[in-house]
Amino acid sequence: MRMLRGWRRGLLVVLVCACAWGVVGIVFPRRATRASGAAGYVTPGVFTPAHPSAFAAVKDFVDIHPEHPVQPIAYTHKVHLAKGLPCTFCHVGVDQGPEARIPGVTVCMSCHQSIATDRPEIKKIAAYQARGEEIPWVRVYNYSESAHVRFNHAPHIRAGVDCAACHSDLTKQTTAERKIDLNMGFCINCHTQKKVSIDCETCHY
Amino acid sequence: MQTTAEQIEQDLLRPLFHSSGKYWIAVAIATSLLLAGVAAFGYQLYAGIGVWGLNSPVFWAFDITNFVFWIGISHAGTLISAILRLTNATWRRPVTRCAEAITVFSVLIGAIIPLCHIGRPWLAYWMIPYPSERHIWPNFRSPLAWDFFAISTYLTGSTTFLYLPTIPDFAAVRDVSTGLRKKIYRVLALGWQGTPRQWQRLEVAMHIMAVVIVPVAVSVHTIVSWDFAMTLVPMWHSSIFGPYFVAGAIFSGIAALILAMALLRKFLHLEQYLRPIHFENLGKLLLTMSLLWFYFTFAERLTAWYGNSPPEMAVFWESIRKNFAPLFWTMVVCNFIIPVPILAIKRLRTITGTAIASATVVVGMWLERFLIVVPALEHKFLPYSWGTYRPTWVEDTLMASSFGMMALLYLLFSKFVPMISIWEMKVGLQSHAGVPMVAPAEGQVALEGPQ
Amino acid sequence: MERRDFIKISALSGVMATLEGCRSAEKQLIRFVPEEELIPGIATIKPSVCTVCSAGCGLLVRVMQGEAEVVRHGQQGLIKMGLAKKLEGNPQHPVNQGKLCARGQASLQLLYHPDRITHPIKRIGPRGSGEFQAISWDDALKEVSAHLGTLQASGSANSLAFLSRPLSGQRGELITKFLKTYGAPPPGWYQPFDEAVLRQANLLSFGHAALPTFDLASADYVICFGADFLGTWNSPVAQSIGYGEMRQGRPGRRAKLVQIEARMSQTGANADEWIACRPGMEGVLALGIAHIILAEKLAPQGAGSRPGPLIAGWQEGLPGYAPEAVEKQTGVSAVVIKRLAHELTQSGSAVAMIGGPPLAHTNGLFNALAVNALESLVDKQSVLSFTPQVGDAAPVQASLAALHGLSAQPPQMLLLYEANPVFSAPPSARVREALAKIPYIVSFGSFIDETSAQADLILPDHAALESWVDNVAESGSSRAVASLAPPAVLPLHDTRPMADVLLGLGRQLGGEVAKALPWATYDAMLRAAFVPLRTRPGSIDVKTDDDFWDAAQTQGGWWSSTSTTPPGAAVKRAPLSAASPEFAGAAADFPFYFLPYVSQSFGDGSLAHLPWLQELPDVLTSAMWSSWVEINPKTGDRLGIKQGDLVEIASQQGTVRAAAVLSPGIAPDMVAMPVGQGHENFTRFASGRGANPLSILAPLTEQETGSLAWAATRVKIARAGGPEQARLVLFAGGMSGFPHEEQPR
Amino acid sequence: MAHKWGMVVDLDRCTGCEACVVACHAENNIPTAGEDQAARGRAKHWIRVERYWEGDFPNPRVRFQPVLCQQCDEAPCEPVCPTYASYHTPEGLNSQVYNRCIGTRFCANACPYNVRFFNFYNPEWDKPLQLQLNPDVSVRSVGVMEKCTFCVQRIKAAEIQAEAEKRELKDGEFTTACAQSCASKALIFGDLNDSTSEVARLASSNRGTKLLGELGTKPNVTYLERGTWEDANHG
Repeated sequence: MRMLRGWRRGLLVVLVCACAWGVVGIVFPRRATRASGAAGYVTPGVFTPAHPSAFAAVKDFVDIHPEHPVQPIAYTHKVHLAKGLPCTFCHVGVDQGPEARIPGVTVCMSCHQSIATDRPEIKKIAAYQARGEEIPWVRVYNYSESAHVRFNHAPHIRAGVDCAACHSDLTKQTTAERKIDLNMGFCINCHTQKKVSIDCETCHY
Repeated sequence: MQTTAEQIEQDLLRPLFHSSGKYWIAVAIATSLLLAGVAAFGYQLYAGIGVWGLNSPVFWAFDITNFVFWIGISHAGTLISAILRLTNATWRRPVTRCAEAITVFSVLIGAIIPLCHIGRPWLAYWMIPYPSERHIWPNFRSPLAWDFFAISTYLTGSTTFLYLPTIPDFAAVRDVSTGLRKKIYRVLALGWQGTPRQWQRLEVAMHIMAVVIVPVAVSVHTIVSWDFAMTLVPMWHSSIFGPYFVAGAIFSGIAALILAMALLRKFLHLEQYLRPIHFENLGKLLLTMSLLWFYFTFAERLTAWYGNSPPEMAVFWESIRKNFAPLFWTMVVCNFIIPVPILAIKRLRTITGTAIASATVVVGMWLERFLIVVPALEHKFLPYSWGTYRPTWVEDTLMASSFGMMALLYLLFSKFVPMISIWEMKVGLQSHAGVPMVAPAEGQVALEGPQ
Repeated sequence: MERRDFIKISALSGVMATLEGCRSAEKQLIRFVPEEELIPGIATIKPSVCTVCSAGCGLLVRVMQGEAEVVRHGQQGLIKMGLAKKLEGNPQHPVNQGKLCARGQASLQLLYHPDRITHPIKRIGPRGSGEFQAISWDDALKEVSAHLGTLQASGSANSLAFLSRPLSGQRGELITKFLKTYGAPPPGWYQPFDEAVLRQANLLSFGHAALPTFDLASADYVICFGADFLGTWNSPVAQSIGYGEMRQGRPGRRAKLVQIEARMSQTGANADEWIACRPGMEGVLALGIAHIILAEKLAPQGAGSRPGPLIAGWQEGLPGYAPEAVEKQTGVSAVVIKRLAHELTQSGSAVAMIGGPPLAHTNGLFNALAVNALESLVDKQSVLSFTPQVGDAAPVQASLAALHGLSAQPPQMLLLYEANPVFSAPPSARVREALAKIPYIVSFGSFIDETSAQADLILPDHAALESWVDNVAESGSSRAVASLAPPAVLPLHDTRPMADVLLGLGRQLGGEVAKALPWATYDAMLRAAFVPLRTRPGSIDVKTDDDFWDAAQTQGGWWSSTSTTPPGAAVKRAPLSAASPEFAGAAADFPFYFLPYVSQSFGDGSLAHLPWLQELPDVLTSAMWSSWVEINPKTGDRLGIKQGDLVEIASQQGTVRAAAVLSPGIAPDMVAMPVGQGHENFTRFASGRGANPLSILAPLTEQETGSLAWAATRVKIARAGGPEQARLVLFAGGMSGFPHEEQPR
Repeated sequence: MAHKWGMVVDLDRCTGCEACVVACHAENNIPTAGEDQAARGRAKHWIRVERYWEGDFPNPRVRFQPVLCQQCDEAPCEPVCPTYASYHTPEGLNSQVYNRCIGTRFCANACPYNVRFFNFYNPEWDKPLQLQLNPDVSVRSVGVMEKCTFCVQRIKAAEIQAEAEKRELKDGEFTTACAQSCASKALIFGDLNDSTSEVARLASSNRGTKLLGELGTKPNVTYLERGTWEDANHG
């Protein structure tokens, strides 16, 4: 058995060497450089290679998103909606095309030039505008890049789908919260109920 | 040669309790190979499968070659063992266990390779049919889905087939060991006491498994061949592929078995158990398969050549006369020219002789799979889109790693399970000694487990 | 180690926290308030004008909102802005009618090229070292205007030179005016493969010093001498549209295309009949055909009366061009010559055209006049015509003389715009040496190339899509065309349009210059030039100048509604008799004709830095990212050269090395190389890739026009290495296949 | 009536200019592989112009043949996919659902036309080249198969537009990027079910053939053979 210990040490050495070989292979891959070596834009999405870290990849893989992202401005949907503003006042384009505009300082200040100018949050917006900066809103709803979803708002709105069906009731929220998990089951469920196409290529292309 | 039940037990249990230095060297080498493969796979996962040599249009190469190769190797064990059991060939007794182990491990490797080769291995679970909110199922029309079911069935079946006759031996180990080891083997032995009722159940179960596993094994490799034959690719789209692959699989399987037996005999000192007669008999089987393989290859090539369809001929000449000719003719030499004389001439059909023949057959059969996969993909219909393939170090490493994994599993298996079925040897001993062989199932002869 | 790999390892070793940190750092880039209001996800289509070749096709730019990383007020940040996503042809534009070629579509990458010069830079290292440092626009402009002022004050205003590629439209006008009022000599226009010979021939034959326009849609028979009119020559999109029609656009009536050349071009590959003719003898062949037509009176009386007499012996029926004699000189059999003469005259409407290599011989003008004479003999329906012009200015013409001027008398100061003579001029022009003698060079280049690397100061121009663009079509349309477009997108970088910079400099200089160039910005100048077109019958019918100006911008220009070309000026000239082409290098020492040809992907080489074009497989060889030399397989066999081998091509002027491509479409006594690769210094995608065939050209010129005879060099070739040294990347057939893929059916 | 999208490739009109190739790259976010990867056979061209030489000097002939996904009705790539990533849409498109693709590459092997391309790496663009990316089209990620979609994003956009305007989508309202750029009109795209469409008329031309038609894949792309001057004018 004493012999064994020696051999086990040998085994350890071999294992270390093997790992080192693996690491060397990764550090100095025998793959020649791509078209360029300079800073490249790598598409976000998919598993590890595209993510900044393995952790981020796993989060994406298991579909974890922050439910209530912290926004730079404590905007309140509740108050604005209560005052009777329609969604499209700020979210321009949502009934015309795929995307909804996230309003910037210009939109905010078009009213708040004169309304509630003394509120601290409004002052913050004014300060952004003064610096020539846009409000760095944090995205609440989005699809993982690897889902390859080409969602288009306009047909949904034309079909009379209520905004709240996907974005939950914003009259009860300040900054938007991701209350509804927009996964494929959610979409399929509604599409099936409304008897619209559930062909893959309706959304994925 | 005085072989007694005690002697058998002592000889066959020895490897479980004593390990030589050589054993640990072997384990170390196998482990490092396996780990190198794991590292290479990790690298592939991070960088993308582009670190392999695959390209357009050669989308499969080493990966699928190795997959078919290992699935082919797996046909040694279970199939041979089952047939020999069913035909009650008594010489099979020392052979079955190591053959069945080869099956289980090579199917395992064969099942892992496709998981590594797909572009997004983390989504491999989509092959499993499970109800989900997405309302989508695997595509049951795809040969790959058939593969998934066939191989998982085969893996389960052959594991069971290996496990069942091992139960009495687990009990044997349980009874002679102490401490943790005893606890483990107690679990593995499933409460085996050697009662007539248990023997009867075991025999019935074995018989059922032996009957069931033969069609499963045949279907598995037929389905593997359908991965190719179901496409329109020239030289793939052939109805001969099913039997051709099954024959090839048994061929390479027997070769692998002979090699494994030769190594076991040498390193575990089982000269008394694995005797020349076993090699001689398996050698005859190998000879038959070599001739059969030649017949299939000849028939396949002849029909392609005689049919003279241009897309097929492009592939045909590529493998016979152009870039792949060296590999093709090496394959013919390895699978036919070398093994046939060795195995046909009785004087050469020794343990060394059959081992050499088997080694060339293993190499030759690997080449055969490579030559099925790559030249056809390189030369599909439109010549403008033809391509070439060279493997990279990642593929080399992964391939070496699959051999490392096989070796490691086998080495570890030999440490935990007697490589030759103790109880079957004892049965053999009794029948050899002239004691009328009475089936234990009838509960009249107590084949006692070691006390 | 690449950044990518670094990330991989870091992730592997579990340094996730750091990386999460890095990522949020990127997120923390400030965002600027958008400078334009766009609805996200909805495309707007804006007109523009293609500037990558002289055809001047009309573009439609698909603009969508996106987020770009920009620098504003010295700070880096993100901004939402309209981004050009795709270039399409403008369906209303008379030249390209909604279609666009590969090079035009790829020019989108000029806007987003990662190696664009993003702000003014000043040289700090030695010339050509490529070492520059950033400088502010104010400082840079101060420096330039100081230089200009000093030069003018010291009385050597004539020592300012401007070198540019030929610019049609107001940009050229602006430069010319600037120089004239400053007191400098007129701008030097330079680009390789100039069309001086053909313009001169057309002036003599037809009275128009311009490239011809072809109404191929009405042609029944096209005999083409060397012109790659479907690929790179003249107005390829317009000609391809006509070609499609003449092939299958008229049920029951399909035209025949006969291509005469020694190396099969893309056009030749489409021909119904491809005839190899000895290089430089195309004119003789044309006259051989004309001889039959005249002798057998196949053409109507009086045909060819104008261009014909420019050829000696025309009145006598071209006695020296009997088919048998022509066969000896051209290598084309007399039987074929006779048949062509009959086919040409029996077809409804035929056309003969010439372009490219036949003009690039010492006897280029003779070849052109000969083909023009044949053309006027067979072209009953005016397939060949000339595009009416908006103004009366002759097309801006590039010439080698511009470069000779630089080296003969180096100016004190040189302004450079979109010309890269260090790369594209033959070695005899000694451009590099000439530039070294110029004390101060300012470039308006967007990229560092071989020539702008010699500059002392670079004032980067906007990309075309960020600028006001205009163009006057020289050919390609039966109507007069003046294209115009406002910027399609806002500028991405801290660049300024050359035209505005020049106008600004003029203002600072004051005096005559400021008086001649009173406009604050280039669009004002454009407006002044465009508005007078309102009264002419054309595509815009409005009452006021403002409306006209708006309509021109939305339409992408103005085009006339009439298609009458004024008759050309009569230019007298003594008849020309046949001259044999001269070649540099004796046939014994240099056994092969050498043909550098305009590349399908890179044009004259100025587009070699676009990755889409680098990865575009050449249609005949399927080569990508490579330089190659085409050799006949028989020649290859004889010299032991195999597909993909490295071959050394030596002329009297020097040697280049390139991979061999064995091609059945080339005469055994000729080798050909595409132009475009071989850049020493031209962004990450083109630098150090392949070889430049222009660098071994002999200094022979066409005898009458002085234009470079770029097809008049002879070379010898030898195998210099195996495929591993040559690195030929083919899209077709992988590495093992011979180029003769034969189709299985 | 349901649409059935198809294409006609007129080999007599095709000049081999490859405008379609660049148009496709620009429209469909096809990454540039770079020299090294291209040399390894990983350049992606959803449409390519194949060139076949016939004969030798002095009488060589060239045959250009644009090859793109043939959108087969009996597509060999479809049944072999174990996850339904490659499947047939109700409109007869041979669709590739990127997010469902696990990357077995079986479809690419089964495709007789070699028009399927695999993402061996995650695509990369040197900044700011990524600003050109078409937001209407997915950027495919590593391990995913991709191929010509008949510009499905344009089909979808046109369908949504027609639906918004409450009318039928008609042939000719839109076309694919390749057909749009094709100067000689060698590529014609349209609705084969609309008997008045140009594509339907041309598809039934007597010059029409199917690429590798003998394989029974029933492509929705029809090739029109080259004509000859002699046949057209003297036959």
